[in-house]
Amino acid sequence: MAPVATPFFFYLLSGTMLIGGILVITRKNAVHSALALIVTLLAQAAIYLMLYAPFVAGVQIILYAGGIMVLFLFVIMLVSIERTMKERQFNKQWLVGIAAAGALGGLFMAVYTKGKGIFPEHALPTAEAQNTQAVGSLLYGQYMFAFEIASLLLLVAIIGAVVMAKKRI
Amino acid sequence: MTDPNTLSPLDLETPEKPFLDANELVINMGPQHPATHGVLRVILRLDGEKVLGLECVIGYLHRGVEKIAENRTYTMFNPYVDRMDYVAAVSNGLGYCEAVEKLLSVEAPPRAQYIRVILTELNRIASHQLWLGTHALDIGAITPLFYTFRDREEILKIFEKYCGARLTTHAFRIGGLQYEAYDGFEKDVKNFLLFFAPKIDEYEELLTTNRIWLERTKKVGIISGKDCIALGVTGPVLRASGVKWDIRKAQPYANYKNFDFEIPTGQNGDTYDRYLVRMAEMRQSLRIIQQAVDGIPEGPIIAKVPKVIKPPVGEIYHSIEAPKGELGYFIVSDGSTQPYRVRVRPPSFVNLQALDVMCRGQLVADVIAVIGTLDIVLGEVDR
Amino acid sequence: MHAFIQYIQSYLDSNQTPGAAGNVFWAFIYILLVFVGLSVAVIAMNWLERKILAHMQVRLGPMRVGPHGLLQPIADALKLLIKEDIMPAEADGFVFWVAPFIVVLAAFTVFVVVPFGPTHAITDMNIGILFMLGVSSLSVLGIVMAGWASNSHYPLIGALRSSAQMVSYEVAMGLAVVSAILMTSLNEQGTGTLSMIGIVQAQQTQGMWFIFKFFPLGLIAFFIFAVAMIAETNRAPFDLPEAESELTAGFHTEYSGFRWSLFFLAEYSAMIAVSSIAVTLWLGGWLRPFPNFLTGPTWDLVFSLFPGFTFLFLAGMCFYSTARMPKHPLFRIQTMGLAGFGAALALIGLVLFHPQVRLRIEDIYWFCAKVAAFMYLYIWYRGTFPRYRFDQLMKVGWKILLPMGLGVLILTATVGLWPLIKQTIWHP
Amino acid sequence: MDAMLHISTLHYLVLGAALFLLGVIGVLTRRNVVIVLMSIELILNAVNLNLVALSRYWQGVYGPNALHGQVFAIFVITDAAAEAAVGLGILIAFFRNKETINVDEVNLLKW
Repeated sequence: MAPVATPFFFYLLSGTMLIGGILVITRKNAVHSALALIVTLLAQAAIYLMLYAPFVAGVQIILYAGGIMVLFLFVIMLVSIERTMKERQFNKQWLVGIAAAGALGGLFMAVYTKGKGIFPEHALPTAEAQNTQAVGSLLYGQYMFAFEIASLLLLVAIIGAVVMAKKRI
Repeated sequence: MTDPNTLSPLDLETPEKPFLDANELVINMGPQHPATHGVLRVILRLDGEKVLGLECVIGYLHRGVEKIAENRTYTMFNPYVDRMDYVAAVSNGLGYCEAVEKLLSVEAPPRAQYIRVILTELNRIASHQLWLGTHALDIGAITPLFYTFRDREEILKIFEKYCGARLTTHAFRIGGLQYEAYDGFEKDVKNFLLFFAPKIDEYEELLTTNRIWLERTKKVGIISGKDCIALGVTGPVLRASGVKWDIRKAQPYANYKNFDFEIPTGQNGDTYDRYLVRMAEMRQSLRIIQQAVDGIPEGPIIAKVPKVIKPPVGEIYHSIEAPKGELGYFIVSDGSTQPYRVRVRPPSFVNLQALDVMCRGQLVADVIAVIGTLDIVLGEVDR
Repeated sequence: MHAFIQYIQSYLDSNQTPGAAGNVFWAFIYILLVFVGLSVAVIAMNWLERKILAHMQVRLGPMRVGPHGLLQPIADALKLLIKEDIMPAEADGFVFWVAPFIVVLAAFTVFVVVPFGPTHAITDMNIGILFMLGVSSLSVLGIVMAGWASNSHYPLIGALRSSAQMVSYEVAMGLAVVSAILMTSLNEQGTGTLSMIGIVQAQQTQGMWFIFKFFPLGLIAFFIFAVAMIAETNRAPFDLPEAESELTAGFHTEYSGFRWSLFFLAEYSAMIAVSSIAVTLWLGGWLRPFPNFLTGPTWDLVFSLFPGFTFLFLAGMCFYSTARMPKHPLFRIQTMGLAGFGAALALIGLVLFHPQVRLRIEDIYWFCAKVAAFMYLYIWYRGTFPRYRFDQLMKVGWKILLPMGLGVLILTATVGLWPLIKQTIWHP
Repeated sequence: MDAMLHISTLHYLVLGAALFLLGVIGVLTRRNVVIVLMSIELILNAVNLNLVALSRYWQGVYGPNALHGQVFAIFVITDAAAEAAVGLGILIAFFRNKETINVDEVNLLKW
């Protein structure tokens, strides 16, 4: 399957992602932020598809957009946001924060302009038919131990979340 | 009841500290709500879905029935009682007529009493059918509603043939009956008995052993017999809590002592037991009707009652077992043609008191089930 | 021009889905067909649900608009479209506006990968089933937003219930799906597939619908999915989010008119979507019954005649009803309409007997017939069951379906690998 | 112009860096804990984008099965789920005690 209009979709999706990201950090209303983040995540899933990583894209949609964001929305509804919306949105050290981020951005720019030639282009395989199977054999083969540790992490997270959110233990 | 506008649901005592204090919900269920059976308003205080307490606000259907009675003659007031519990109008009429008869010291002739029993028991079945349909609908089962309405129609047809009205029948007169039973009345009733016995099985097939129905009704809205007596709760609700109290047996009226029937009782006092008790009551009503229709005596249908009813000075309290519980009439006569005071003890109103006790600590969905199981009629609560 | 026609024709000769062939024109046509088909199905479903439910409940259902109420859904749709669009004053305008569209988009997008036949799908994705589950789970977002944006208690409770319910049942649903996907890997290469078409083809090569595979494991997994999918679509007996007697209408209490109809549309297309997942995973998708027992040209012919006979049967029912219509002049137009409808159905049925059409339509017919059976089940449940309470619903999801799903998954893996396990244990 | 029309690995890396910066700004400047957590999700997503893009790059070098970056991205998503669950749990506990969700009011080690 030949890719269709790659640059167009890349710029469309990255534009969506960046606008979404800006909205996430600027909106007063947390629900609007969450909405913007969902758009960003979905655009990113599409970018994964462009990178021939359909399984990661699927996981992104199911876990991020369908799971984590629902959790976020749930919590936003539980805590009342009316009061928070009327208050100051940015903390006192926002100037320092932006300066630090700007410095980091400058560093990135320097690195990327200097290291532009470090990724020579290769003829990229376009086959994605076996992507899921390949990811699966890596996950359950080479990365078996990491996979088990991830499941342990999730177990710890479940217990932690329950302990934190429970009234009395 | 205090002024509803000054009523704060937050005044209710809190059983325990809620999960998220700031997000404790106060919900107004009703007066426009599909499951409050009319215009009952319930102020719910919720912790998530758990009910911390509730307060009933009533009076949205108040028509001043008792006050109207003071400005009408005894005969003129008779149709008004039908409008209280409009799904069991015959029972209301029976209670009123018997109370006035007691005041007048007359007794309806046996034939009238037999026909009264038949009609009252038919009406009890109709009332329970309506209860079953709406109760099941509240819990989510749509279909029983239509089945019960289909079968209730047969009862209403008999009423219509007998007195011309289907709902607010005004079937009885003080001293007996106004109309002789029409030709074929007995046949119609017998046909109904044959028709209806298998229908109860049909309802039970849909619900009694249904897993979801069991989960929704068992251990929901439990009330103990002691609490019932303390709150004055009567009728099937009381009997489901294990108290064998039925005025038809305890203080027999209208010839009920001549009929052989049982008082179905439950043990747990939960919604499921109340369901079973009412289903059993329908079967018992069928038994009573069978005996009554087999033994209708010949004779007059109305006792000798003067044209203008002027009871002697005095007061009387007479209660009957309406489908929903004890329906009592307290009538004070000053010797004139109009009662000095009529006070109705409506079963729905008294039973509604138990709602708070039954709902504490349950979930929102259970409130619906409990309102349904109490079988209240707002016309009777507010009068 | 000629090149364009060739471009169009080149697809007809190929044996691929338009997505796989990269043919934008046919992909567009397929999308249009699926969209129109889905809308028609939702309208038909609306009418059928009301009629079937009515007949279960000893009543007639819609009878006035058109013969036997056939035009009722259209009348309803018109009414909803021209109804005033009310937005609560304190609602969050943008979120309130966008929520129904998210739900509808999520419900419609999943049909991109639904395989109506080996080539009759818009596209075939490598991650087909993952995509379907993922995108259909996005509708939760729309529901939560709708409930929150209405700024009212009943919708909020409805939305919270709904999101908790859908997220919980997705877990059990996913486990059931995984156990079906494990079954696809029982071939020489030992690699399974997530592609919807691949799953059906695996059932074809293994000669068995997955519902009967490793009996009763496939059946249990199917049962778990069948329960979870009812909960996912918020239908009776799991319709708590919209429990009418408790929460008036749940998350869409404040919606009216066109926006409400979007939720309605989304609900029914989601029902069709999850049913198609179930059909694809366990009931052999587009495969006709007994593809391996009743083989040979005779049986092929017999089964390919089914679509035509179905339509002729429906037409016959229409004619029977026409004959039973009242003979009063007032009913003349209705009688003629019903007869015309029957004639149209009969015409379609006759067209479906044409060999060219017959062979192309057969896969779609069997797929739709299986989905239709699920739709009937949905209606049947609604007519039979009371509603679960919220905590009971959660109990069913987490304490019954989830352990069952895990158990089935482990057992399926064990049974599937049994030859290997036996080899390692007894013949090391 | 040619660089604009040909999408190379570097394009994805720059996009990832931009998202990362947005996330950093969000974390450093916002008061609302929910939005801070969302910004952390943005950062994790930027990382994921880099991982997947570089995985694509190495596919060109080592063949189509060099998917280690994608596998790592899946681990990161898992981690994000765990982080969101615990973070929001802490948020709920915090909100229950202080009735605020502003991060600069979390200035006590115990209460």
